[in-house]
Amino acid sequence: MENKLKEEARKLLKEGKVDYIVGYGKGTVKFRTSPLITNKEEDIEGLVINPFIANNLSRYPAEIKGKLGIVVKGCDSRSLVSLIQDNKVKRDDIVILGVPCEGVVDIKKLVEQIGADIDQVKEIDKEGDNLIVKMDGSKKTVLFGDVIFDKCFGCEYPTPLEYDILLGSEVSPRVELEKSLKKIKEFEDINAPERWRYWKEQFSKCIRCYACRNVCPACFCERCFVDVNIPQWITTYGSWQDNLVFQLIRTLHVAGRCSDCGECERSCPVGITLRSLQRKMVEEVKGLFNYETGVDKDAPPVFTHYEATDPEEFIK
Amino acid sequence: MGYKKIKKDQLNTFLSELSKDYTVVLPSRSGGQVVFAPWDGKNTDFLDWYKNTIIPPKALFFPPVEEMFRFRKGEEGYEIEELMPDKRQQIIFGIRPCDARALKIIDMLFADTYKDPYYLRRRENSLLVGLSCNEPCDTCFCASLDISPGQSEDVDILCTDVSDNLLIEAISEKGSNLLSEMSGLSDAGSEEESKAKEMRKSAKEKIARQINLSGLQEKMRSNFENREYWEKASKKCMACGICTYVCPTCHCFDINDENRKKEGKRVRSWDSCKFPLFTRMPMENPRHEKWRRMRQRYHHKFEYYPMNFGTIACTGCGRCIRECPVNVDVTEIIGGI
Amino acid sequence: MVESSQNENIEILTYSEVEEVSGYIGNFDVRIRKKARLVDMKKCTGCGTCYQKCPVKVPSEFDMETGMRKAIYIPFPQAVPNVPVIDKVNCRMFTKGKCQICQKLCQAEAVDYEQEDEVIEDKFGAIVVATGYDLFDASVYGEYGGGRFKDVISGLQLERLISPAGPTGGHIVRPSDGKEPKNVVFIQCVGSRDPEKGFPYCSSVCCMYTAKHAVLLKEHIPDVQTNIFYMDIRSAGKNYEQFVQRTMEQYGALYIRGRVSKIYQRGDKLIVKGADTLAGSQVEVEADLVVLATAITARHDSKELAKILGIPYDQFGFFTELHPKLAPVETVTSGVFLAGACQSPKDIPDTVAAASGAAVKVAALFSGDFLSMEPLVSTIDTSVCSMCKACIEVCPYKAIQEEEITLRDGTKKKQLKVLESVCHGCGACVSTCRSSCIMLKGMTDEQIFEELMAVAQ
Amino acid sequence: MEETKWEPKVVGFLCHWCSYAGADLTGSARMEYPHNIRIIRVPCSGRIDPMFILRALQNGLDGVLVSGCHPGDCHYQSGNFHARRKFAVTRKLLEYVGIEPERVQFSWVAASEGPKMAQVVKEFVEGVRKVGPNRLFKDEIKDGE
Repeated sequence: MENKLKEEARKLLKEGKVDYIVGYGKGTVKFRTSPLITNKEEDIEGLVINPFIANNLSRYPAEIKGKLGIVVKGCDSRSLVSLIQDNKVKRDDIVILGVPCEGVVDIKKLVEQIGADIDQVKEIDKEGDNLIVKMDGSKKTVLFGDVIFDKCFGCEYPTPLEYDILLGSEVSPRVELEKSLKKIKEFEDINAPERWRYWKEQFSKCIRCYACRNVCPACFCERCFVDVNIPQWITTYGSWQDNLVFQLIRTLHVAGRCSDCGECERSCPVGITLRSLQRKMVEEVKGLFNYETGVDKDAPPVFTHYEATDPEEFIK
Repeated sequence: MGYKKIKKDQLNTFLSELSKDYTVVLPSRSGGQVVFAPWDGKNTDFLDWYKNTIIPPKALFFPPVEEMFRFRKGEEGYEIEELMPDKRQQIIFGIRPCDARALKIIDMLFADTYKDPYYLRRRENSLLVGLSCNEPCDTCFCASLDISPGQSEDVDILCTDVSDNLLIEAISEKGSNLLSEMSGLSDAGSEEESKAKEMRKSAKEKIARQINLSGLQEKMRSNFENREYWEKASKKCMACGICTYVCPTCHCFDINDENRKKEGKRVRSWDSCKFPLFTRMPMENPRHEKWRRMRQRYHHKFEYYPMNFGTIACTGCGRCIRECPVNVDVTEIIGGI
Repeated sequence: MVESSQNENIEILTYSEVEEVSGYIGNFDVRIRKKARLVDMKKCTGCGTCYQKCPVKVPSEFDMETGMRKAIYIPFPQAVPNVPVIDKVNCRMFTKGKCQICQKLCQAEAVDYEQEDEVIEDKFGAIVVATGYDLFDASVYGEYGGGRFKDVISGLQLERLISPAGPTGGHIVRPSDGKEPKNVVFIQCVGSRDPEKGFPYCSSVCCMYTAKHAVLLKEHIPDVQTNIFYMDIRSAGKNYEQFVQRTMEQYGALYIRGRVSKIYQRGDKLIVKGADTLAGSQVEVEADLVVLATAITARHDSKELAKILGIPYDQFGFFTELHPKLAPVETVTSGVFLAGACQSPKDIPDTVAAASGAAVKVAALFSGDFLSMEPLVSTIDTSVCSMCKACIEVCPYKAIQEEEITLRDGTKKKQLKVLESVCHGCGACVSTCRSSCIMLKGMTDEQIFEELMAVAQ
Repeated sequence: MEETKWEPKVVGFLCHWCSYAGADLTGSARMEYPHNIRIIRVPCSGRIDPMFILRALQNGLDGVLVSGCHPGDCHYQSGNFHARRKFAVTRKLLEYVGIEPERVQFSWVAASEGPKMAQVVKEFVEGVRKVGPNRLFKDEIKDGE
């Protein structure tokens, strides 16, 4: 897959079909990959595809001028389609290099499974359904399915739905919906005051670095509503109240445009379980309006359209 | 004064004794992350798992959000209620050498022409007990910045973990005074001392990541106008504020007044040069594009700060590398200049 | 109509349909399809030879099928323009491929079987919608014969029979056998005021036209007996009540308050059974002719037209005015006005009043160089707009448009603008804009927020 | 002891054309409804930003009523249809994070439905009364009142 990517990327640059290639490169932190954005053929050799390609690169096309060749996983492709629907990206301006994705390794989970610090790990290889983790003098085998991100469990579209070049053969969906929704279901079972207390604690940690917003492909506003100062809805510094309100409104803003890529939660330096909010909204939007983000690029965005028959049993 | 030592399983007693006169703040796990928090009076297991916190200890002196004062319009003009930090004495236990150095670096700013009363009061009332690193992280590069992971001149007391014992060494006078009052410490022998030396040496050797500082400021000045370089370097940056907020030396802040009717408060909070709205007063951020903001951050740390205070405002703690969602690496960027 | 057609400022496009309306008040772009009438309007002299000689006869729509017309025809003698049209569905040239009688006979050589539709695109400053109404189809009423009896007709059919220009030249005869009716039953409220089978509203004109019919019948056939089954007599209008009273007293119309339960045929008579609720008894009338006052309904295609025009309609398909009392001829779309029964059932004086009102509204609109509007409109801060265009999607008035501007450095930039003349200030765009770069003047977030803070105090 | 004195204080965002007119009618018809509601008039239910709801709760109001025209009756054609979608998810999200559903109520009230307005407000205020004062956004420390 990696070789095919390099080959295609080189071709695209050489033929002048794209100005930039946006893909994954080797990171400088153990096992992490990093976005590699380049217009030089010599950098193409640095492109990688491995089980650690966590970033959702679809944020870049709205930012970088020119034609892009962009590497996307299933979930990322849906973000990209959503951006096309939102008039932020022109389909003709991008060449989508689709990566059929079996899931991405959550390093936090991996660390838990091997019971050792990631710094001690020397090498990780994927062999079939297993990951072979080599450490100083020892070796551990963990099940690949146990260390992937929660979002990957429920992934219905592991193969990108929209692509120009598919870099591998299609992957069948790993629909372990129950496993994916387990946390949400469990959370819903606790009573309301406890749920509120939970979020209160979560957002007491928030430092307002806005990584959740800035990594989110759906958050492309030139000016975020929190930065509006007349009226200042939310203070720019964080009390937990303001942090929570900020996140709730952000959640509503990206509802229907969120592909559950999980970047918000992965990026949060203080570990707020943001995906729980986003995923809940994904479920609700699907349940209420039978709409899934980025599945159909010609569909009208869910919150700028309506049906006369939309549910309204909650309205008196 | 030579080395003292205490058995690691006796640490509890040591901390209890300190707690009598001080609030002891040490690494603890809360909400899935490692933070400095007041000691619960029991656990000392942090020695087993503690590497470093994500939010740097600067937050203990310069909190993310701080109410400076409140005001109220009374019948005779405004009444002001000052909200200075209380005078409680605290011990920060387990601060890493890099972070201790970072506090020294911020001191230069907050105690310069403008003396920040909030910061300084907390600083004066605190005693730092450092903990040297035996197992530096993959992302650490403190050695390049003349910081030894095992040694620190920037704390009051330094502890080194030598298998069963914690070796305790007074660095400052304040530290030495405190130690002399403590019971339950025994003198360390030369065996422990040499072991500690060895550990320090090996810790420093373990640090593989490097940053090349030779002639850096010259290079940076001549590279300043190299737009292409900075544009490429900043291309993947998401312009969030993680790197600045987890940085132990970043100290930019914003001040806001929150008024409602006849009363209000003035609040100081962290700000980040990575935000497009940073310094957007009265009109526009002069650094509208992302690459200008990124350049500003590195130039501030590696050029302007040394120019003003004679020291680089980076300690090689590696937090920014580790926490960056897109893996923007300061060593790469500085190294590439 | 003739007078209008001769006014140099009026162009009448008959046999045409509006296909698309875009733009806004003062600047509507309208696409009109002028259907091919297969007769060249410029050449035709209106001599009438073609429709006199045309061999095909079909029921006349204008005469409500009480009479016949030809396949090339003018709908009624006074029609404007006086140019015939060929009905392709029935014309032999199109059904069988031969005939050409009209073409051969036309001295002006105006008949052109190959003529094609013409599409006109033009700019208009205002639009008056006066598309009229349809009649309720009474065949859903089994008790009135369900459409089986020839001599059960609608009020409008009777109107054609009475008309001197109608199919019988003004002689009132039964459709079944051409005999003059001597006993006529009128049934009011057929479809109207009947939420079960028809519509809950009152058609508003039937009471009066039925009274008129009773009078005209008596004048044409002095020995006729008219019987009118009614629910109430609604004669709220200048001199209306007096007219109804005269119908009863001078013209001998028998008003029976009650509903008809059954009509059936006995010989060549129709037996009408019903209740007289004032007398508290059953009545049975042997009638020669039954006339139903069928409800006025919205035009069958009014909803499609509403969508083209961007105006709302009610659940029955009538177009909705901006305000029932204060703005009865305006619609929510500025520059689109209503007149007549397309808005609700109306009689002639009301229609004339509405049409005059609409005309004056248009004249007033055109008389000024500037348009004064409600100040409650949205504005976009284009410097922070991210061009997701969600606002365009939710705006019911298409008041937000994309424009291209040239910046000082010569580069072009696309941005959005609100057409203030089109915006109605609903604020849907404001709450849709995630970055709060649209503001609704007079109802800004700041204002609402301050209200909220005052409430919370 | 505070509980006996406490009266719910709620805010109603009513659309100008239907619900506000409905509330007006309630008054002119001399029908009574709880005084606990304070009304803020907005042009259309489509104008209402979920932010208003959160902001009201954050500022200590005990409940928020949002009311507009019945579907199909919107003075602006489609404002309430768009609002309905928005409200559907807003409500789910607020409930998910632990805000009692009784605190946020949506309704359709036409200009002619004075009695319904009175009924909706009455039921809503009763619901809020049942769940008690809004302490959601209070800091722990200040709760000691």
